[in-house]
Amino acid sequence: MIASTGMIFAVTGAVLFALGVAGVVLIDHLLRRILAFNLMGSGIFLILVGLAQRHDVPDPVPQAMVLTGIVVAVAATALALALVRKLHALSGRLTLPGDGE
Amino acid sequence: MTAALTGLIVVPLAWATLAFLLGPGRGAVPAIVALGIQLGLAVNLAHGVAVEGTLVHPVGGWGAPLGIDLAVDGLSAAMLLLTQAIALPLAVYARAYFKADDPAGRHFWPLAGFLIAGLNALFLAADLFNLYVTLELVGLAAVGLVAAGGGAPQVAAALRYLFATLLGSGAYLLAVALVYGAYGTVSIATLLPLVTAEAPRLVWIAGALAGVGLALKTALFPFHFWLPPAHGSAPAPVSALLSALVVKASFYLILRLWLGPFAPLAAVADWLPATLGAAAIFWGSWQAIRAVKLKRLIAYSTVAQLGYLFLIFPLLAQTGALQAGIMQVFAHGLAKAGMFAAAGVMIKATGQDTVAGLAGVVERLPLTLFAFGLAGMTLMGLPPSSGFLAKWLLIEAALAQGAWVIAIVALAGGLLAAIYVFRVLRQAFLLAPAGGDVAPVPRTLEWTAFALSAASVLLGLRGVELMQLVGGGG
Amino acid sequence: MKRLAVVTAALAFTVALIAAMLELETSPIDLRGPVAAQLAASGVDHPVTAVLLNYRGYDTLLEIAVLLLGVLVILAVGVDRPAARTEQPDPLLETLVRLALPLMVVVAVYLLWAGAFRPGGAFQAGAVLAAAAVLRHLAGLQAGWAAPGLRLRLGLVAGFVVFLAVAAALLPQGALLQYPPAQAGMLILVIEAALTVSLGLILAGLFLFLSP
Amino acid sequence: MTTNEWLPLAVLASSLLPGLLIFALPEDRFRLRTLLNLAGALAKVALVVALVAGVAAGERYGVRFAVLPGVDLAFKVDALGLLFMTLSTALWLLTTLYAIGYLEDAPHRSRFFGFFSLCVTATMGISMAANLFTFFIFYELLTLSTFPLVVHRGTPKAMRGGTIYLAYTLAGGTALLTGIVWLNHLLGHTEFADAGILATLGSEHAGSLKVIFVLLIAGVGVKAALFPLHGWLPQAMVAPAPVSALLHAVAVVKAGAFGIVRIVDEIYGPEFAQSLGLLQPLAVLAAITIVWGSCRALFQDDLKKRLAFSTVSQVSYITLGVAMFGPLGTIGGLVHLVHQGIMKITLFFCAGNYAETLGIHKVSEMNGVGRRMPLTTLAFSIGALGMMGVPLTAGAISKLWLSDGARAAGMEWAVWVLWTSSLLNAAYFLPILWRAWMRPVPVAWPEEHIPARGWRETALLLLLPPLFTAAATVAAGVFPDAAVTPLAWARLIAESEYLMRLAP
Repeated sequence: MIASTGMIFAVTGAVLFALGVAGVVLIDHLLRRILAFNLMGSGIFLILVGLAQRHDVPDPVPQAMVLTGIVVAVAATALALALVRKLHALSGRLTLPGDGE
Repeated sequence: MTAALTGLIVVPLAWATLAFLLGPGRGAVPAIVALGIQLGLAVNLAHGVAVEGTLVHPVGGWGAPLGIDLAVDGLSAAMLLLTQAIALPLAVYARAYFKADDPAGRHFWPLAGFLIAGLNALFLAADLFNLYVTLELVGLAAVGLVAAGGGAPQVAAALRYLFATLLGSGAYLLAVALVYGAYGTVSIATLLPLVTAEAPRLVWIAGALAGVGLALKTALFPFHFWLPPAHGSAPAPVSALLSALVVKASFYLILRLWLGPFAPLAAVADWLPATLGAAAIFWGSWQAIRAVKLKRLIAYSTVAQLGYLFLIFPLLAQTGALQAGIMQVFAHGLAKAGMFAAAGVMIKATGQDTVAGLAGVVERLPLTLFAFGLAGMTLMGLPPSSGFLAKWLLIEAALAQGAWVIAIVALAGGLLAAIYVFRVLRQAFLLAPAGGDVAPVPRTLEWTAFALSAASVLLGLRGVELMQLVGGGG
Repeated sequence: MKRLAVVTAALAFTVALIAAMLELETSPIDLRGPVAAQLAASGVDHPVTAVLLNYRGYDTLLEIAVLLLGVLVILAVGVDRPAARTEQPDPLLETLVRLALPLMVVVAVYLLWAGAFRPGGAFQAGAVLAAAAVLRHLAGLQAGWAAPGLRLRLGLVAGFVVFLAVAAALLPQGALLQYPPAQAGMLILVIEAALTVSLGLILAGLFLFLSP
Repeated sequence: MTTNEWLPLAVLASSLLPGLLIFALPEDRFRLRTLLNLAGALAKVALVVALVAGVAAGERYGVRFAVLPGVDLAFKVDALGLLFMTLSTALWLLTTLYAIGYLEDAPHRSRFFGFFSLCVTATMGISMAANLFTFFIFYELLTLSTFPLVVHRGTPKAMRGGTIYLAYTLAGGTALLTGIVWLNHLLGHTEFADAGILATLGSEHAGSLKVIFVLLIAGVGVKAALFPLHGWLPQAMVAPAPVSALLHAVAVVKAGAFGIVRIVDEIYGPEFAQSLGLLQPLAVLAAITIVWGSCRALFQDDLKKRLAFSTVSQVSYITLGVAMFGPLGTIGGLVHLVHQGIMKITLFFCAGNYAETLGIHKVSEMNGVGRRMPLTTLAFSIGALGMMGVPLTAGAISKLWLSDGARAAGMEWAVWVLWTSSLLNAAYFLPILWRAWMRPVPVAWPEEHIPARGWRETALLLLLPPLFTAAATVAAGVFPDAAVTPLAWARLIAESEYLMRLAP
């Protein structure tokens, strides 16, 4: 079971998720923080599909869920980018006030 | 009942879309009319649930676990009722609040529509993944409302809020993925018999992730950092919606999971939320006592008041603990909506968002100050108000369990609330500074603020029906 | 200090998570069976599409609302546009794009049609359409979008409105979005077609509303 | 709804509705506001008269609404409640008249009379509460509705007084709430009943019940200004005179004292409280308050402050009476509840008259005021003599019964406390009387607002109320055994609390 493709996806997803979360928490630069958020999302999607597929037969339900999740992530990313651009236009900064500096 | 249930989702989605189609700044009247209808639907649904019990609606006709079920029980019916009851007066308020050329109000109506649709969908959802989608709908709409048309501080606050809410829902989504991996389903009803105290470790991790993620979205101490800037900088109607309803949605979900699928696992951690809740009460109140800005003060008060909600977790075995939580959700929801609305009036009239700038408000805006005072009464838990009933039920449940600490925290929290509420009232009762004129404010604003605050007090005279709807015990 | 703590916590979490995943047994419920068993009644032949638009179509409905919300927030925030680019568009790129565009539209239509029985569907088709619009923009053939007029707004919401209307109209069948098996295929195709257009516009909008 | 159910609600409404209407009135609608005030006050008098007649004839009045499952908002009209209700109603009418005269040109009268009516409503609710839950609701409502009156002037000094008032009362309210919820948890209800409700509880709860008693008494003790919880009362004297008169001499402190009576007699029951050993400490506390308040009063030059400390002392007579085991002490305490109210309101009315007419706020400014304002000073003198317990005043009757009660309860020391207090009363009141009557008239008064016109030394509406209450003070002292005196009523109550009949 350990060697199944699904499990490899899931393990990779776990690593990506942790990387992404650490990035969102630690990185002050907003664009990179958004990238980290996407990394986190990708990790979750990999786990969702991978765990359900650990017997190597794909399950369509999590695949559909991932599609939904991706679309939500797209919307969130676009929204975040719009806010970052607005903040940059208004204040000239790409970090949040009070973060790092 | 089916029509009421589905209507609560379809109707707000429809008017949100309509408002978007009508174009910037339009859509207030359809929204208000539709919210009136929604309130009727929610009342109808609550009545139906009280008489006939839980109702399940299989979307698509498939039924869980293949399809998605919607379900309404006393708890969700109560939340739906509260949502519509607060949203309707706030919509009337917002219509008078946003001037035609206010950039913050240009997209208020579709955003608010999607927010309310998301809330209703969340309270009706009975499927963990579907809950995730509704969480995102609510979260992104809320961020949009905070950011809309604002300056740099507001946009920065919105971004901070966005990252917090995305991180929270990310953790929740991972929890859903793990649960699906372990059990092959995300339907709450299907999961209920499957999850036991001997669940695989992965499920424990999922429970922890969901708890942390949702606590982040509920701004439970120490995850409250995003709330004061966001709720403090948004326009008053938005702050009101956010403080009164949005944070309650993720709390509701915590409660739902805690009492539902994760109940066998929850027992090990029941003092953790209560401890954090107590910390939130003290920290939030302390910050509110020190706050310079009026809306900041109210926002920190929200942090403190949310703390009460988490005090119930160790007591859920007692009849009345859940009732105490729901009563507090209602009390804080109505009172905080009324308080932010009143603060909005005062800020509009005096032209400044500081506590110090309120001197003499009692002469110029007596009705608004009265509204603020009534809301404050509820927050302090003084009788006769719904906040008092919440405190009563909470203390009684705490005594029944011998959990003295919780009773003491609740009582101390009431006194701390009195300090920050009376800080504002005292300032308002001071003699007005000479020549300090106030700008005229539409009467609609004053009366809607008053109606919300008065409702929070009047509920304190008649809580029986609500309590029966929610039912007791865990 | 904070950095160290976060990295340590992330590492510990990853190890615990992986360990817990590895010891997982078979799940008590397997939806592959029901998905396949009901496929005939779902109106489509591809299981993922069946889940997306039928079994869990309600998720998808809300998800479109989330996307729409993304556009809305971008409009509400109000983007301060940087000055329009002054550089001349690359003629080679321009020609390439002109050639590619019809092809992309064809691909989109194919994906939409293919979604019923193999990987594909409205999202993929919409994404291709959006990519075409973005390419046009990058090639300098199309300006960024300003505040949308009524027509564009109609286009943006059309897919959602059709989806919502179908979902509500099916309520007399017994439940929201309960397709009668005989008409399921047709209804899903109608929804997908409308969604393709709107998703194309929304996804393009996420880019073009932000661009000069 | 039957008549017996809606009458208690009508009593509440007769001040609540005018209050709400008055809030909505513009500042310059003087006549309409006065009309509303008087209509409400008179309606309440009529209702109370009807209730007194009914209760005397054995009618039962009461109504209840469920607020939470198992917790009711409940009202009943019984003899004890009526005693307090009658006092408040009668004095509300007088104070309303007085306040109309007092605030003739003051700002924010709508706000003032609105909250004033709310206070009276709260007082009515306290007197009719049928359980501690309801009692607490109105008790806290009283706190909230008096705050705007205390800070009415909007000055920093008023704010300070208001803050201190809130700090004490809200903390007290918290203690009270804790006790009530605890009791409700042990017993399942908190209904008042003659001779108490706790005797059925097993002895294993004795410890808890003692703690609860402390919490409850601490809660109501704040408003009753029981030592060491009395600090707010002198500070709250920054309020306008009618507020001081009605609220801080009558409604607020009496609400506290009334609460002590209810808790001792109708929750614990005298027998049970005595068996737990709770009455003796309470009596000692009351005695300390009596002496301490009087000592502090000696050194106050500010007239209202001196009266305030006198109130601290005098209200504890009620507590002392209730804490003496046996019906005679209870009768003394209850009769003093009424008598002290009448006498003290007289004094506060007069203090207000001095301030409003001549700008006199201090004892040291009162030289010769008896010549300039003989009628007011006469009323003041009667009130002061009553406080000392001089025969043929109401105060003498109270002290007589209290002394009898002390002897009957075997508390000889309490008699000495009463004597000491009388001497101290004399020590701080007689110098005032001497100054007012004997010392020569000064060249100029501090600030003369209202000129004398013939026998009308000040505005008529300011003059009549104190004269009336002074007359009542004498009447209660001269005819203690008439049919419907406070004394007769107090005997009726004591008989029911001790479940026995007293010899006539």
